[in-house]
Amino acid sequence: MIRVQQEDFDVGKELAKLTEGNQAIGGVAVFVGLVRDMAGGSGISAMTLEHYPAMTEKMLSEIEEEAKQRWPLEASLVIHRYGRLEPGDQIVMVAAASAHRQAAFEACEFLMDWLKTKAPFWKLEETDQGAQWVDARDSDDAAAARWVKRGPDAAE
Amino acid sequence: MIRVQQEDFDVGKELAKLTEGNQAIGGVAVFVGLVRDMAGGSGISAMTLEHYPAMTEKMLSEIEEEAKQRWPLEASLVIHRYGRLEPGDQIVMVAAASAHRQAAFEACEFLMDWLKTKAPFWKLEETDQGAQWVDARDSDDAAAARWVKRGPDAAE
Amino acid sequence: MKLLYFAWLKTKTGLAEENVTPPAGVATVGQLLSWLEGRGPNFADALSDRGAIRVAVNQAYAKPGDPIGPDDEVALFPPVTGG
Amino acid sequence: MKLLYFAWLKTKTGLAEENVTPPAGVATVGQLLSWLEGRGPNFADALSDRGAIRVAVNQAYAKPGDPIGPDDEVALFPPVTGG
Repeated sequence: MIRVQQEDFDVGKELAKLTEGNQAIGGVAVFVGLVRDMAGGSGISAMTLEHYPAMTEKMLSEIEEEAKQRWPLEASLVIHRYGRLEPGDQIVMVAAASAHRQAAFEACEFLMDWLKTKAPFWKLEETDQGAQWVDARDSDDAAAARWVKRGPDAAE
Repeated sequence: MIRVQQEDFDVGKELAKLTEGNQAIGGVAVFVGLVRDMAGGSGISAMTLEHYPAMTEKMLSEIEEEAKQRWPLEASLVIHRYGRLEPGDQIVMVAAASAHRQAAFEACEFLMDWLKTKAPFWKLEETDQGAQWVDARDSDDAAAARWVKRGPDAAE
Repeated sequence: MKLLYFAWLKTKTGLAEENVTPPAGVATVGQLLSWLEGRGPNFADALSDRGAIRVAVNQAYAKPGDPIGPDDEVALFPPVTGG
Repeated sequence: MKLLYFAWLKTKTGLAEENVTPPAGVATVGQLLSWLEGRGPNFADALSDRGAIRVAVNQAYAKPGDPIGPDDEVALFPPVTGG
């Protein structure tokens, strides 16, 4: 399931809903992203997440669908916020539930890596030096590239 | 932090406590293990987790300490239950918080892999064919072996 | 054709969205970017680093050679930084 | 010396814990297991598959050659299956 919203979310409640009644689930891997106070050394007082609504939902759904095809998932969830957020606020939550933990962990990492490089969100940080758009990180590209399939079965 | 307890736990509250007030945290990777209904094909009505109390806390603390030395963690948590559990019940929760997601994910997987092969817990499953002790899985040994350091700096 | 601009492409062009009718001969994503670049200093500046610009046609990532038409929604934005 | 048995080692030996005084010459983990094996059919059965038995001395994993003494707490158990 995919949700793009301005409001905060409750990780515990979301997980309970996700796994409720499905006793084939042996484990859930979860990642929660938070606003840090010190990207690049200049104090961050807040950030604004801009996004491209029509494309965001479409891309997140595609990424989730890809994860479901690659791993035997019993349930999955991506929640991403937009709008103004302050240090310590939750930005994103990704969860993948499977019979075994390896599939859950891998799918969760995959979802985060692809979300980071494909979902159309942009961070505008309010710093000591004024507002500035955050640059994409090479390490995120490298992390996403781990999951690109080669050869005739390639998904892209 | 380490906790071994009979009672259930609230993942959302535990995470909120873990990250509260620490704005250097950019992400938290979490794994929650649940009792599945179908290990090995025979229906499980319940299981009992036995453990070796004095050694459990000691081993879990050592594993957490090892994770802190290997990754730049801002916070970590391991909660493991013992006693009688039913399908769908939570067994274990592991969380690792760091500035960046890669460290959080790796540390969380490490904690689970080592816990699975080093922490003195044993599962007694109540199945259609009576109670039986669960056998250790080779795949768990393989997963744990990924993290064994070679050479003079080896931790073991 | 509807154009959308996000993040610093919005800041630099001064536009969030606009409707344009490019001349005949502007048939691909790459040709569209070249035409936009010639529309004035703001656009020349915004589009100068072609490697830093991502394009989506109808909400799907597109390459320079991909075709575009009058009914398409074309979005220009920098590499994404969510999550 | 205090001995603890867990999981199927407890079931097979019929004991959760006991205090023992092994004879002189039982100075290592391996020697202790061999001595225990000779204490009767339950122990012989429980200890027959040596590769399936883990030993902890004073709550730390131990190898067959590790020393043991009268004040030690020695636990015998199968490979762990928590998590």
